[in-house]
Amino acid sequence: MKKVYSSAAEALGGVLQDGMLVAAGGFGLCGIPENLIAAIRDAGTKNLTVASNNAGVDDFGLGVLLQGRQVKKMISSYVGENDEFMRQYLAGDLEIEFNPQGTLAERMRAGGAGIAGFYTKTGVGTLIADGKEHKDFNGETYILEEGIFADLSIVKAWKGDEAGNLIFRKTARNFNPVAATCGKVCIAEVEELLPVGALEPDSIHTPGIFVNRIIKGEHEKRIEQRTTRAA
Amino acid sequence: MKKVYSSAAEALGGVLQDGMLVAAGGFGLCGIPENLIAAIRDAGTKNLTVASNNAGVDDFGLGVLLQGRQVKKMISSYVGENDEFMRQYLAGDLEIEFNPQGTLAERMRAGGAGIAGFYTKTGVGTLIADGKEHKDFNGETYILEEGIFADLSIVKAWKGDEAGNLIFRKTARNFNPVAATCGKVCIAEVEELLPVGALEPDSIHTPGIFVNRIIKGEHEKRIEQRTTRAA
Amino acid sequence: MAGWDRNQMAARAAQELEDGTYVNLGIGIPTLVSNYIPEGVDVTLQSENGMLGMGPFPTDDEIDADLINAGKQTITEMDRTSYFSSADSFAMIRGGHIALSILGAMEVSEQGDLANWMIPGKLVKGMGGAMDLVAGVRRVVVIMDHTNKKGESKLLKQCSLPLTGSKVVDRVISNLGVFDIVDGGIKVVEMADGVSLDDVKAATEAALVS
Amino acid sequence: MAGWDRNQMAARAAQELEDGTYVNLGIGIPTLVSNYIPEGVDVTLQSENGMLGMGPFPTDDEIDADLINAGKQTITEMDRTSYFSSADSFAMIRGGHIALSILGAMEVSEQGDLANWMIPGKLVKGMGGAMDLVAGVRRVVVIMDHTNKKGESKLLKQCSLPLTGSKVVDRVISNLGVFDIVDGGIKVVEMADGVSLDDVKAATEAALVS
Repeated sequence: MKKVYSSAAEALGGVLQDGMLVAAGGFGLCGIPENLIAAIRDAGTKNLTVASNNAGVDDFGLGVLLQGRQVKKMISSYVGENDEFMRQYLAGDLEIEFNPQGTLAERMRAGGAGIAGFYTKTGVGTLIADGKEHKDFNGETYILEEGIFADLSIVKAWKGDEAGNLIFRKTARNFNPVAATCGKVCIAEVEELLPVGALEPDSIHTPGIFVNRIIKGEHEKRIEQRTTRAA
Repeated sequence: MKKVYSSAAEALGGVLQDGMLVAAGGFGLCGIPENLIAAIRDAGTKNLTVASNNAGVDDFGLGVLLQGRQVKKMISSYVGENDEFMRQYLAGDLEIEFNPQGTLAERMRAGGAGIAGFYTKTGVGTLIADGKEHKDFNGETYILEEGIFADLSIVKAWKGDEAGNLIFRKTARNFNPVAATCGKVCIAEVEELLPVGALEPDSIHTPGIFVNRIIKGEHEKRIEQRTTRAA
Repeated sequence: MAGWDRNQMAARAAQELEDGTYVNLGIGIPTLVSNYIPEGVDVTLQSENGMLGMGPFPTDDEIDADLINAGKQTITEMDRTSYFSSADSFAMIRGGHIALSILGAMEVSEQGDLANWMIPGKLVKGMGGAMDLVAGVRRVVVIMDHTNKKGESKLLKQCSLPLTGSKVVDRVISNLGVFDIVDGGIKVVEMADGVSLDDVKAATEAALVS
Repeated sequence: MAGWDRNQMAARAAQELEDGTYVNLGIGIPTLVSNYIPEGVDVTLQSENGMLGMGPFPTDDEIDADLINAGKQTITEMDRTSYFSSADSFAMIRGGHIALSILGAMEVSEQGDLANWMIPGKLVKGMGGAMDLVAGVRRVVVIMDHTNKKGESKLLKQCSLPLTGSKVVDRVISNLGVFDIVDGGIKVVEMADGVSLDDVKAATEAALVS
């Protein structure tokens, strides 16, 4: 069974459906699946719910799906960098479910790990806890958060092999490993696609079992906040 | 603040207490903290509760703590290779809490991750579920398992640096990374203790934040089931 | 009545393997299944102690104390191999990412209940990863003798032993044939060479449905 | 009344850093704290997007799109640096492995409640990692101006804004001084140069206790 596809569009073939729940890796514009996002834009899939820490910027990242009004709902921790997002949100055209960043990451991990729910102290006593089950353990109160079980995961890695094993680079790892685990189908785009055996088995971050399809992408890797010190 | 200690005995100084809960890495005799176990034997600490997938063999691994009757209770998934264990267990001198292997691993991870409890399908409809909270999610029944919060973690890694960063080797990784996270104090023994900067930042399995003390150990690495094929 | 021996059961179980999937094989007869993987079928074996892509046993020269399977036997790695922690391993198992688990049993009920870890009054060694595997893996196939040493059926209306999992078994491969757990009981999928339906009926307490 | 400017607040906050600990610095003034780490104090900075051992901003030559902090600014790595996933990062945070979080606030109550993510009726951008940090990190220190632009106290009996965390703040460092959340109210630990107790009283709605 071959996992390697020739393009993002081909890799998404037969997978995209209106109304589906997509989990996406990336933090800000760092480590985002640029090619797969562009291909979903081109495919015009509608009414998506997207679980992703952020929503990109107006013309890059998940922002391009917002431009095409393909997104019905975002599950995110921070969406501050996107004017189009705010327009649609204020107009009532876009729903947002805010999750604390760690809760969002853990919900994705839980979904991938067959954990239906978990108790966390994060958000106790805040709006986030409204309507959620509260439970005390050793005298401290926790709230129940549920796993995210996505229809599709889209992730970006640095190196991948033809068996779907992935290695991420620096902080471009972020949500990618957990997003990869929580989708019924996971598609990965990589900067370098290598033959099986090219990756060190102890250094693989995402074992190939989680990755159904893989493509070599071309990555702009746009920087959101170029900040420097004097040389 | 220096994390490097000169011996297992020194690293355990001021940490050991009768009755404490110890989480230990290792699977069978693979990847066990041999030096730290021997030092706990020598220290004679009593009434220990030990969370470890297995209980070693009679004269190696955690078995040496059983020989000294230092263990009050084991939290394990499989204890089949240890006659002394069975004698003490049948005599009522040793308590055993069986945990499914994945539940045990996840309980350690949960303890280290500030997750008080999680819902799993593992064990539903079995003795393991007795007395545990049951809850339905999407029409399926799950049981609540709680995090393990240990007083002390003892783990064994392949390479470590002076900042406590650890890299494990092959299947000697096993329970070590999760055991490392769930102790108030974590002590690691390594085959190679290297200066800070010697480990590849993308390849570190256990970041130094989890490791309070580290020693270079000497490892017998006994093999439990030497199984070969013809050359 | 001839029936299959352990190698024939393993060979039949190997027909369950689908190309491109990830599989966990239990200790004992299930381990033999890897000797019979059909031509053209590429499966990746998971070892729940933290490895995907389990290779064959090592030669004497290749033995590595840091490389064992869930039965604690020395093994080897492959090109595709990856290693991970026990937590990540069971995340994989619990999360339904393993397509097939083949494991042994003491008893299976017509509801698909499985008992294979504990006999009350006897020494209990523990369930290891079996409860996680049967609860999490998408398809569970049991390989076992159809009857115990006393000749009593191991395919029962209800398990008498403490369960490893409730309603978890999809298929049983015994020395007498291949049996699916379906609504209302056990369906005969296939009979071993020389085994008659009467042989199966005589050896099966569970309800047989057609 | 003189009081501290933002750099002086950051410098004072840097005195909170203990040698050998792991620390998370929020966006804004807290980021400045790293400019004032005392001699002989070695702290490791965590960035919640998946990094321990955050180095300074890069030179133009060093910029790497794959290496950013939680404020999405380009940064550098150090000798000790390790990278990990967001799940592992917040496991670290939630599990109490970070000794100290220093972050900004809109309001703090005398019970230690913190509000810093949402103003009803205004655009809400999200809480990012703040709720996880205040719930999980062992000690939470807030740096903020003592009063808002209208001159109203930000150290309140009750927060008026939606909370980021309930009973989570240990200490507040404002332009007027250093204040601990204790039983019954706010305790003055230290006053900024030129600030009198009357200045503090006038600027503080929360109960002051001695």
